[in-house]
Amino acid sequence: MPVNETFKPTIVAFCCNWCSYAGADLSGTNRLQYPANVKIIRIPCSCRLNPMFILRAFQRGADGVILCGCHPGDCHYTTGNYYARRRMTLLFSLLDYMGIERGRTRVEWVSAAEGAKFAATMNDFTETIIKLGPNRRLEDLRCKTE
Amino acid sequence: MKTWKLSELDSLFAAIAAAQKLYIPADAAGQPAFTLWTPGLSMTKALNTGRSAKDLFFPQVENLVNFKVSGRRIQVEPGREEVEDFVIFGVRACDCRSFDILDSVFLSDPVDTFYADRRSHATVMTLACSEPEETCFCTSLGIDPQAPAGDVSCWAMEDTLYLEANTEKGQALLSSLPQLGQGEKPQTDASVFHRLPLKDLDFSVFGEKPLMDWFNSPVWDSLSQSCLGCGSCTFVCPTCQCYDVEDFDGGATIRRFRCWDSCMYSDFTMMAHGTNRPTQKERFRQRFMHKLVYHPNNHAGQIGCVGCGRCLQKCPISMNIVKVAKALKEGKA
Amino acid sequence: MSILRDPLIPMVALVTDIRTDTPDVKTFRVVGLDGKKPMEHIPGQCAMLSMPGVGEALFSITSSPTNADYLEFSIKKCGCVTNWLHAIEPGQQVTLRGPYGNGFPVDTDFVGKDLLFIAGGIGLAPLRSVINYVRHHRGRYGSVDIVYGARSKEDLVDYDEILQQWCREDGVTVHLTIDNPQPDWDGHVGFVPNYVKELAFDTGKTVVMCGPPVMIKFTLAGLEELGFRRDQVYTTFELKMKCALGKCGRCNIGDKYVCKDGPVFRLDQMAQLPDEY
Amino acid sequence: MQDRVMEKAAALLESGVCTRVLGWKTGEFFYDVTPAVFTSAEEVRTQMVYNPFCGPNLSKYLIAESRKEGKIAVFLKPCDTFSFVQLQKEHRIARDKVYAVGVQCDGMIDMDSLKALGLRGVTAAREVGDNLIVSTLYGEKTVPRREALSLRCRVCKSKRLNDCDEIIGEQGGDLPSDRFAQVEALEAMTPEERFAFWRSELSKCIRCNACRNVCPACSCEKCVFDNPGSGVRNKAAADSFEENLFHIIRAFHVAGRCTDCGECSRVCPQGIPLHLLNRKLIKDMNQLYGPYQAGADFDSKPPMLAFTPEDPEASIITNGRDGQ
Amino acid sequence: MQRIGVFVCWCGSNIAATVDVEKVAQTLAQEPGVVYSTHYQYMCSQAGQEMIQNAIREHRLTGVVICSCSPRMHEATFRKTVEKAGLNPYLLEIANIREHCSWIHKDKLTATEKAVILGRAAIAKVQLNAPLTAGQSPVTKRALVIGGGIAGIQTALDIAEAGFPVDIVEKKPTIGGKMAQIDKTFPTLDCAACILTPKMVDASQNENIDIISYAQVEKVQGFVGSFSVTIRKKARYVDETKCTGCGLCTEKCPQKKVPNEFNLGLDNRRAIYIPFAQAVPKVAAIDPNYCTMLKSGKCGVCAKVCTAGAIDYKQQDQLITREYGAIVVATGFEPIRLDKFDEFAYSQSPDVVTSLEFERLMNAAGPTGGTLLRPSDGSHPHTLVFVQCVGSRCDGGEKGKSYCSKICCMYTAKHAMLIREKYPDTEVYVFYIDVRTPGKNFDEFYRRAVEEYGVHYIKGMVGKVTPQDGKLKVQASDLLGGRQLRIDADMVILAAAIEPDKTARPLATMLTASMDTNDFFTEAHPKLRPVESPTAGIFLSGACQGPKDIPETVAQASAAAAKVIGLLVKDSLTCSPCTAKPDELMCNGCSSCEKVCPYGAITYIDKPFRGPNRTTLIRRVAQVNPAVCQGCGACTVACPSGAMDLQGFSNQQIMAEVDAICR
Repeated sequence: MPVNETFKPTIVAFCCNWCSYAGADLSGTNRLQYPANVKIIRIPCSCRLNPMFILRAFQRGADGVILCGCHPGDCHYTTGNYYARRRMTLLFSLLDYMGIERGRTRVEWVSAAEGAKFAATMNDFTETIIKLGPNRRLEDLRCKTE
Repeated sequence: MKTWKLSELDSLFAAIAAAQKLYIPADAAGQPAFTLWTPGLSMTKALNTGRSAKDLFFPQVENLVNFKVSGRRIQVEPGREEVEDFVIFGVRACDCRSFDILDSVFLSDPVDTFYADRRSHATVMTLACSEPEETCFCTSLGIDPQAPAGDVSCWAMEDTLYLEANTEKGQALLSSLPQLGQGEKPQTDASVFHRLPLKDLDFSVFGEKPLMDWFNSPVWDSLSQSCLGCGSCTFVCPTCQCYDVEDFDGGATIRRFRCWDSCMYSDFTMMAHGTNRPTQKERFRQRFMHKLVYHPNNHAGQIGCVGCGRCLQKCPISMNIVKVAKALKEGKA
Repeated sequence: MSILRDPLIPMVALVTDIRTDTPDVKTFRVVGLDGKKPMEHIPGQCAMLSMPGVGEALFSITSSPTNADYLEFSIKKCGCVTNWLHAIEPGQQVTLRGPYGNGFPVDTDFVGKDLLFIAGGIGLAPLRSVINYVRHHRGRYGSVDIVYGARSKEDLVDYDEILQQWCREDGVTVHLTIDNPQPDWDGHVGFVPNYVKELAFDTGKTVVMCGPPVMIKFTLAGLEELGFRRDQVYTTFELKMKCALGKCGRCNIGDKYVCKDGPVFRLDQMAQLPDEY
Repeated sequence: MQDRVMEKAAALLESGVCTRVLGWKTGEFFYDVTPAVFTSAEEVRTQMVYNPFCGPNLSKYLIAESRKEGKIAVFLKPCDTFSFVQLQKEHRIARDKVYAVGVQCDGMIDMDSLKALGLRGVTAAREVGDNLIVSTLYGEKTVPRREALSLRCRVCKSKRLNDCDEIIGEQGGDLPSDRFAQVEALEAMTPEERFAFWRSELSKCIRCNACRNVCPACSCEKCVFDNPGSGVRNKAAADSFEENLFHIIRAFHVAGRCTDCGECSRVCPQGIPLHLLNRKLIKDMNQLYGPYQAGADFDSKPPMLAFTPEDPEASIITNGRDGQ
Repeated sequence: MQRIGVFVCWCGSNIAATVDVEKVAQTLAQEPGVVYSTHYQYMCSQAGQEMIQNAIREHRLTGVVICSCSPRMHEATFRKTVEKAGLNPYLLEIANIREHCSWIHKDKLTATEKAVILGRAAIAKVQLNAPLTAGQSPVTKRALVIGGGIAGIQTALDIAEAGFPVDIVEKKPTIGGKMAQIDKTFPTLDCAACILTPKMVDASQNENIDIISYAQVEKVQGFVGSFSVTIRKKARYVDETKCTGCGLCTEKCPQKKVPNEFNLGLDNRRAIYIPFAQAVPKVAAIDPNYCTMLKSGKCGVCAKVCTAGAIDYKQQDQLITREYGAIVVATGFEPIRLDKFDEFAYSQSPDVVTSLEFERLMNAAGPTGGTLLRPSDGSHPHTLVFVQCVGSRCDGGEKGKSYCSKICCMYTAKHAMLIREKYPDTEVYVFYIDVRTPGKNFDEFYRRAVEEYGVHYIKGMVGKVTPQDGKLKVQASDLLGGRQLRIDADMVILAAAIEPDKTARPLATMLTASMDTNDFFTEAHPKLRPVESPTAGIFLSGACQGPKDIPETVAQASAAAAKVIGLLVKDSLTCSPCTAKPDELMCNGCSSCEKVCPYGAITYIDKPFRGPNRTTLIRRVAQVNPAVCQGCGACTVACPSGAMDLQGFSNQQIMAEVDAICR
């Protein structure tokens, strides 16, 4: 798919409250830039992310969805991100199986200290999504703004 | 009678499709369905489609109207799809009869303009049956599968398709096809229809007793006991016409659409304070009472079934109108 | 705009006033965008109110057809749409379509009859339209008795109108009752069915009844004890409805569609129908 | 087998071991059997049937039936017993109210398979050796029994009868099965091909909910798709997105709980191979988190409710597996 | 309909420089439900807060959205602000337009657009916020310590010193644990008993401490602040209140052939016994497996000799139920069984011993009176071989444990040193994989063993030990020397891996405290909350959490005590109201949620529900204890029916945010 110069993807980043949201705060504190396309939704833990939320985002017009949580072993709730990891792995695999582009979803572990990683991750993810182009395979035409 | 070579059916389709959209029963992902004809698409070998022909007049989902809301203001905007003239080819006699039943609901006052629109734009070309399935029982409902109604009736016999217009619309269609030939249709052979296992079903009994007698029949408990409460019978049924109206808030626009609904579903009559049909028995009974008793009561004895046999083939637990009708008649399941 | 013409497609209307009747009942005054009454109706008929995105629901029109200025709906908070309605403020637009249903036979069967209205709780809402219609055309009907009960004084819908207007009108007798005694109540205490029996009405009256199913059931038994026949009793009832046009199948009971063939039924007709309401 | 099942059903009722028997009832034809509850030996003798068309998995009925008074006997095929155990694991069946009779099985015959062989107007069928002699309105045909088998039976994973009070026939074991072959074939396609495949399949869906309502794993008191509060409720797919959504969420909700009984695909009136979604997840879970068979035992923890710190990262999917 | 107020903060120029705050306020004013929208320099200032409070009162706001810095910064501040104005603090949402917007974007147009979207998402969420009330749960001011080893004793002493009553439950007849069996301690080589027994006495004499010995936890109910624990106090057939601990009975008992567990079976004790001289409580106990009286009703010698009349053959197990605010797990460790290590001939020769057995053989109070003698023939051993890592650091973990048992290197150095000091005529070999000596003065200690005491440390594995002709033929490889060694040893001492006590697993189940795959208790956070279990109110002390030496154990024990004291000083606990909540009408009772809950906050009850046609259905439904739930949300996704939702982060709220962002 040709890279569309004017394509401004919508990217939803679900961030766990304890590590990744704080990591995102830190990248703000350090004035590390990443595209404004990325909008963060705070959830208590990566294990709060229901696959339905990801599908919902695609339905409503998101072009990419990323989940950020504490590194394995560092979960504030000890085990949440382990469950999240299994759930996301299977969901992504199922989406891939159904022919949805692999790059549209991602999981990244970002600690509260990794402001730079957060920004870098968002930059990279946005780039990937721009390369993939608009989400067509999981869109809902009724949600398109005319 | 007009004729066309069966081996050149494709060019007949092309000729029809040149002027308007044409739907034919074709295999889509292994499932026979009325499909928009495009060059190369050929007829299914199956007797009939999995979903009935009602879809073309009463689609599963249909947008009604759109709204835009800003603050406390509401703006109503058109949301219905424009309908163009179209032709359905290959409708069997049973499905064709179902249009009469649907008409009696949708075209009665107040007219459902969405349905009416599609009906008026459609030309129905039926196709006579010669190789029924064992589940066919349209003959029990007074339908002659070898003499289907519709705007144009067709017979595929030997190597020829015979076409006969029954209505002005049909006439207009046939006269728009100057390529058609002329010929005499040979006698049809009805012998296989006399061998159908369900040919002797008796639906006349349902008019002979008061509604409440049927309603209170002891058979409902055991008939309904294994019903899954799914909607497969409803949705493949050519005469089921219940629908739901819902809103979808897509952000900028709120779309009000209607979609098929099933009286078999537990939430069909669910209200804030409960439902008047709390168990599957009541919901099951409603569906069959409606087809066998309520609808005929309101429509000059016309049974709400056309004997297409789809529910016999599709029900996950093999419960169907034939079993129900027989059990009701005998008073035991 | 012909593409917008279908009975399923509503018009936009404006809520101009909201009155709090009881802790869970509010009465909404609705006019068209031109400020005029949006439609004419027969007492007992209903209309579909909706908020796009929230849902659509059928409500009986509680104002009388004789009101030339607006429609009124008394609505109890019990579900999605009603919760939304209870949260709005005047000035809100809603959508409206209707009127639907048969309505009461105010210009035929009721004419010249002594009328007995029996209502419980929010059941007064559909009757209010008839009562005010009858009051407006007072000469065409005989005596009017109104038995109305609710859980408590606070739950009596339209209490002000009842006190200020109905109770003061000649030829109209109002019998109010509440379920349990309370300090500021010196009227009758007890359930409607018992009260009806106590009042021992003359059996020549035509009865119009609306209320919760238990009330209907026991009142009917009481009336039959008094010697009333079922064909003297009318009621109106409510089921889940979607289209209100007799097509979507939801309110189908026996061979009737409540939205189209009802919501008003004479009880002898109802006896022919399955008990699925 | 037919006789032994019927005798057993009658005997269980007569001896008072149970008050009800869940089995199958005869229909109009030989093949349209309906699950039914029998309360007397007399009913069993006159109405009950057990034949190679008794495909429906009766386990799910036990959720409701085991809440009723008295004990119910049920006839379960090996694949059904996996659902039976899984439902118990989820506390959905009161085991003490059930008398489970396992019935060994040689594979069930399916009308869809017969029709796929080009048979039309089928009025009767009888098993003769390895063949099936089928009578139709258009004459008699002989087909190999193997080809008439239901698709799921051709890749039968186990003949083990789990947690039965009694067994008719021999106890069996797990079978080598190439049930993942189709999944692998799909995996080998390009994403575009897979997308096209699932679009053409799922666009057939009429949202009749037969797959959901028959599924023993879909035993929710209220499905999220029926619950206005869930935010995803919908009745019909108004957009291709919703066609995908329903099946993705359903596959996900039964992940780790699906025993691969194949009922979803059996009942789909539109012939959608729904089991391929569930099987994909089963295959993934087996590969990523170790072998697991839902309903095979009472103790193992479903993979979606467990973890190990060493689990692979989701990036093995997003970065592509096997260098794809 | 909601009446929402939007407050956009400039944060001086932090936000206002890159975000057009006025435009944000104006745009958000158009959102459904917004009745008031404004902006101000510093919302968190006194004046800013008053502005919010006034607006809440004036405009009867039912929800507040503040577009400002990260909620991690000022959410708590603003919650208090709105609460003071009479609004429930949970009807507030913060849109992070500083850290997530103004600070990372340079272009004002872009940043403003994004700020509007973030504001919209917060508005969409607050539309669905419900007022939440933080619950309070009372705290029972009493602690339970499970395990009476050095960890349990230290924890109990510290808690008791702070003035709170504390019970120690010990499964053995005496407290003291493993440390009581140890001879000397590294790296100081002071006598273990000399430092332990005073603490045992302190514990027994502290009026805040109740030692329940010879007892086990039977049942645990409740949650943090109010546990109810049932303890089974096993019958010891001796009345604790009467026994003086004179020990006469233990001398007179005719049943002399009972393996003495205190000495690890290296000698025998009587059927009535006091485990060791300094036992606390110093009360005899009758071993019902060996007592002739209890087995056949014939004997009764002890009763006859007991002047205090303490013997009671009819004594029964006793169940004690007590309430506690906190529970400390101090169940310690035990060496692994060595039956899978046949190559070391442990079961074949009595001269192959474990290190703990060796402690007893070296101990003055041990079976040999402190003289090192070979168990087989009582002779003096000359050549001793120590084998390290027996069952520790095993690959795959099938035969032994994958982890390092941590203490073996040091105690082996200690043993080697002690032998060489006492018996300079011996040769001592230590076979090791690595020598690990992190710890204060540890490496110095080890080096002394090598350098001063001449212990032969050989990097390599012992392949086989074969008893032959009264000797133990040790075949080993010397990895550094690159040769095979054969040593004729008199004794072989195996540094057996340590593992959690066998009682830990069932206890963890009772406590719903999580464990790792090795059955060590999991800590709430590996770095930041090392002495707490993820299950609120459960604390970890000592080796039950992982292998530890004595100083580490004591440090953790005191840390656990400090945590307990911190909990017990509170009269009640405030629970976060953002907890999971099941919709019982939809719950299937399938237990999926329970399985993923790290806190054991979910239980099930059978509850009657109204079925169709006036029937009643009993259904199993989940219950969440809000005092225990920490609000992670794992259960909400595990729940297939969607019955479980998280207050404050509900499905609908998150989806509303998604919708607003993607709009």
